[in-house]
Amino acid sequence: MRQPAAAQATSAAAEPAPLLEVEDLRKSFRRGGGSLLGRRGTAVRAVDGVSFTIRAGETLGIVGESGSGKSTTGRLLLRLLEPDSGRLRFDGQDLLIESRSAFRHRRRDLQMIFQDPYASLDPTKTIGASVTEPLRIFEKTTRRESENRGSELLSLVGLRPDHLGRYPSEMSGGQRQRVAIARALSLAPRLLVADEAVSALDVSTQSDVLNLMRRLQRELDLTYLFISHNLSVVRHMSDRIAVMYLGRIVEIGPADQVYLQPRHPYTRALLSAIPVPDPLIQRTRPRIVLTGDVPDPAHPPQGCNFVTRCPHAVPVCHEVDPVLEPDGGGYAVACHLSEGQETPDRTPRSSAAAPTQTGP
Amino acid sequence: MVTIVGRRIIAIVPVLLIVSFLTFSLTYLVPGDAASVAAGDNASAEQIELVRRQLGLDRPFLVQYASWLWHVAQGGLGTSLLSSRSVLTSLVEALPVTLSLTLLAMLFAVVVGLLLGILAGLRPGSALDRIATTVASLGISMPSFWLALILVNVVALQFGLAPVAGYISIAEGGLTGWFQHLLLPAVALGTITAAEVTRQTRAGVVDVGGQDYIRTAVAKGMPTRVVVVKHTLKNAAIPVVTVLGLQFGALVGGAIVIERIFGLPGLGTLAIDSVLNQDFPVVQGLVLMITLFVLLVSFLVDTSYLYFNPKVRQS
Amino acid sequence: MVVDAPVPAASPTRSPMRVFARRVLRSKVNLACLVFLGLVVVCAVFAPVIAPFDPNLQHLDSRYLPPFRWPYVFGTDDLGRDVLSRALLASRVSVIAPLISVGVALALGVSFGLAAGFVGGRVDSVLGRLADAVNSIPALVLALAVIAVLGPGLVNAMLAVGLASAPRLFRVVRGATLAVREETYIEASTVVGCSRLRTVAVHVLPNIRSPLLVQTSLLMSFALLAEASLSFLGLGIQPPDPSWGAMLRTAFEQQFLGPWLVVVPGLLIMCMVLSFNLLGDGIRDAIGRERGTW
Amino acid sequence: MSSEALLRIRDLRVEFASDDGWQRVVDGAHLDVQPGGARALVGESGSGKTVTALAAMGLLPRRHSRIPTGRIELAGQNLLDLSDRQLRPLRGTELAMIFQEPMTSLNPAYTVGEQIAETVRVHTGASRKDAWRRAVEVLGEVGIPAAARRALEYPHTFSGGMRQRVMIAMAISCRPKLLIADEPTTALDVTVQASILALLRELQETTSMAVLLVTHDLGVVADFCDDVTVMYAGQPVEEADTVELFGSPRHPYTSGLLQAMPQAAHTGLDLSSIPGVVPRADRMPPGCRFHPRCSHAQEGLCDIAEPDLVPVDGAHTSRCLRIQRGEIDELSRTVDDRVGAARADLDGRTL
Repeated sequence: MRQPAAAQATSAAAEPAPLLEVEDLRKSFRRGGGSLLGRRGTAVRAVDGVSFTIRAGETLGIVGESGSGKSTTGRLLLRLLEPDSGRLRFDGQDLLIESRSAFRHRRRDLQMIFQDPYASLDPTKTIGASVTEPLRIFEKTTRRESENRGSELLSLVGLRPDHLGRYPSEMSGGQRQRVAIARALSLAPRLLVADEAVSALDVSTQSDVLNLMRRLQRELDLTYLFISHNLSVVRHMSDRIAVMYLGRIVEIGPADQVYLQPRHPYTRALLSAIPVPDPLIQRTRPRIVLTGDVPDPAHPPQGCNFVTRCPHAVPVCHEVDPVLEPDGGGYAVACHLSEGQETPDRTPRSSAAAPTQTGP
Repeated sequence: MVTIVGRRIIAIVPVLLIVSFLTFSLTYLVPGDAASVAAGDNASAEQIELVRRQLGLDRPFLVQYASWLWHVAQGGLGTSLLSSRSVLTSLVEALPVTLSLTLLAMLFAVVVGLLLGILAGLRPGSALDRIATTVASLGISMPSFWLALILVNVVALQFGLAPVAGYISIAEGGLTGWFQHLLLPAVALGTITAAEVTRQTRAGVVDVGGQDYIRTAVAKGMPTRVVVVKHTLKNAAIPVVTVLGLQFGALVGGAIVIERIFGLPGLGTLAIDSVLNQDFPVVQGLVLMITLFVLLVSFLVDTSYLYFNPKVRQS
Repeated sequence: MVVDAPVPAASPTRSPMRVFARRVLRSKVNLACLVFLGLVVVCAVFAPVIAPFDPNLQHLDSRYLPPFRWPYVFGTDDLGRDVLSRALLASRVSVIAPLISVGVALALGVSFGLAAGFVGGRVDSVLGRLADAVNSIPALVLALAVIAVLGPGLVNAMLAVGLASAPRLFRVVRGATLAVREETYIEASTVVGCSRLRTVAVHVLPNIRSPLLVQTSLLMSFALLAEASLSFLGLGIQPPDPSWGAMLRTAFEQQFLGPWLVVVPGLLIMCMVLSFNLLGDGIRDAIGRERGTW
Repeated sequence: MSSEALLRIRDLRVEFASDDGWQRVVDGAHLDVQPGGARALVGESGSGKTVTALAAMGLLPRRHSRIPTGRIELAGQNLLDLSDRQLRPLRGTELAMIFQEPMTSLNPAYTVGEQIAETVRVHTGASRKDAWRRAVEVLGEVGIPAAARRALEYPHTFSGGMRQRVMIAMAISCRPKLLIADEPTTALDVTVQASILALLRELQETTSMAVLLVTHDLGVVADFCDDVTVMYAGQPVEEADTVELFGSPRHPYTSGLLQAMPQAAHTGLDLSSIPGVVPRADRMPPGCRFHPRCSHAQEGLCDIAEPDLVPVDGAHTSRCLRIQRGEIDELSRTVDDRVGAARADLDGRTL
């Protein structure tokens, strides 16, 4: 479990090379199913040219609503789905040239935690069997060894060794999610993809699991890709945030910048839509209510994907698809208006970046 | 909508092809030799060889299949090895008997099953529900030919309320004569299906009753009648119709035994005779014809989904 | 305010299978069915010991005896054979025949069903069409066709019935596999490095065992009915060996002289079929409640 | 006075049948909804909030549930005294309800227009034509574009947000005085949630309809509601005006919930959490039901005595003995209150 940490320590000394590089990743699904007669459904572009990098030890958050392609992106990274095109480089090595079966050894480095802790554990297996299954597959551990390692893993995530013999149905949602984390950590992975890892939990339990994940990241030098629809949670966990809409990243950058000075109108709408749990603030803040629903991804609009719901849309938005433009400082936004006049993104940074100075 | 129906019809074709292929291949699994059976018991080797060539049995397998299929498609099912009659003629003669029997049984099953099932499903756990469920459990476990024997014994032999056996077509005996002769067989045959329909209807009604949209209907103040008749039954019908489609095959199978008991000259009687005598052209013809009817019924069932389920209609 | 229920101590670990078994056994109906089926198996094993007479021995001086004439408890048939002894021996057929059919159906249905459900795509559509085709031939008709080729006999008949009921099992297994495949724990098993084969064997199969059990029980009843029908038609078991279906054939042929002969074998068939059916329902209910727990 | 309340629930108990006998899932629910007001019923899963709402509509499954005691008064009339036949005309006209799952709450076999028109016909006796016209009209009111055309379509062609709008249209078609909304936005995306809440707010203003909003999301409460009732383990534990409750929570559970929410800028810090889980209905701890998870619990007091819901500060009520005795002064609401203020300041400028 400690071995990869050492490897990372050396690379962290120099300017860290990205642990994971994703380049122009694409995936479409066919909808309306083909039949023997060869009919083809319409193509739905679930992930439509996504690029980003994750540095070792950092957390990249991906936020988006349903249909944004955030979960598909996570699955593509682990090759639970095969990408149509694009490049995936992990620690400098191309992941996509490997055959699917050869990719199996990558599972040691790349692990995942799923949304629903009620569904991600096999109900017919004991907690111990679930947690140590990776060890038995990759290290052919003996039963006794597995048991010891299982206890270690459980205590690592704050559970007791006597939970080993329990079944998932006997545990609470929070406990199950801890088990899922323990299983993901059993092979000492370097990158952990957390797909809506706390969405199914109650608020009081959710914070527990988030705290655990942060502690483990510090202790084990983990790198996270943290996927969620909940911007507050993503913000809490992430160093950088990517905002996805209809299969694309529309804005990506340091968490503070995306959260406090969003430039894309969608990000702003998203931020505005999250109610702040304080009536005095919530009721006085101006809000942007978007009209309409997310368009059908099988028939995305002409021009900018967001044009149908964008309150600021100008003629060019209906014509030209904006590209994600990096500003050189690790920040990028895909909007024609991002440098324009009508969006007040030039608020003085000083006051925004120092919120704690304005006391009551 | 037309395209959906069209697509369903087209989907039948590969299934029919597979069935025809299976049926045709059957004869090749025979330990004996079709040619020697056809030539008769005392035929010499030359005679058998002659028959073989006449029947085209010396050609490659696929060629034989293709030519057989070509004939079948034109209605040429060959001639019976035993009676030398046209297979098609025998089948067409026997078909009305079996169809009358199965359709009457189906009617009986639908009427009884729907009634019991709806009554039981609307009040799960009530006395009526428990009675209906018990009756259905018994009905589903009762061998139809045993029920037939009992009916013959009691209704026909003891009380003389119905003819013991035989068949009279509508042309011969009018509607009453036809109905009298088919009543007992149809009840015996339809009981299992009636029980199955009861269970399925009950389950469907109970299941739909627990759906969110029924709660919505109650929440917006709909009277019970509207909730039941309008919101529940149409949705509960889908699994029931499915069961009816599946049950048709079972009815045809059951008819074989029932026909034997009541001496009805239908497909079943024909089937048993030809099986015992290894009369393959007839067996093949039977399998094909029965399968065709089963597929036809399941096509009708599929089509009825279009009425019950708008999702299917618009996809 | 007082809490009515006392706070129980933390319950000991219960495996889902044990919980499930307890649920099934909690119902008196299920228990009764299991007891009856157990009894039939005991009779089948010890038939020669229990039977008061040689089942094939003809007492030509005491033919057509109605029930309850000592020493022939259930009476005698047209050849003066003891009905009780024949019924006891016939229970062997009632145990073995469904096992043959269901064995065949399980072997075909489970393997193809798992393959179709888990692999999907072309494999699924080809197997699906094949199942559709076999399924559109009524089971008894298919059995007749196979018997036409292989000749009458119990084993042939039951192989045919097994073949004919395989599509039903195939559909159930395929459907259950499709449902389980969508579960996150299957995806999770891939993530932790399970090969496809391991995933199917370790994670899919145990999770479809409940619907499989239900179908197996229901198929047993179907196979028993089919055996009875075929033997009744003279295409299954061959005389003089008894099966309950074959005994009904005798009853049918002698319905004027010995109308009571129809009672015993028919009741036995019905009870056994009923047991399998009720057991299947009982298991299904137990699963239902298993899902509903919180 | 509370006698003016449109909906008054007093000491409501609800029990569900289980393998081990009757289990009390709601134990003394208590709340008021003022005419035209918006009351939130907040709690985590298992708190009994949805059951309380269903009881108010008379929608509890009859065979598996019972109400041993309690009153549910609508404009002074106890709904629990009414037969189903008497209750029916009130549903849809006096009180209406929308549900969490818009995907399954509409009948798949009928067009949405038909389902709304049916409601109008049954309650007003309107002709088919008039009822249809009204259906199209309310569909327009709830912001469904091309309402006349969409009324002819089946539910499966609508997205989740649009279906919830249809549900709202159906609920308001006969102008009810009270709308019970059970987690109406939980299954929806945040941007869609925002637009649904905006719609509800607008309808409330134009029709002066009262709303009982059942939710687990304190953000939604802050956004939408005038008053809040917090439920825990089948009991209301705190009740207050929204601003008051968020400003100075008077029950450790409420303050725990508030603190557990990830907040704007304290990214570097651990979130506070409430240890343990909600107890099951058949394993309620003695004393205060929250004491095993409470950081303020006092041995010898909270694990023995059962607190009542009593006023602690004007109309602000709390079910906490230590608060009632004045032993705890301030419960913090967030890690750093200034963060929120800063955020408001910021929002004012950027958005």
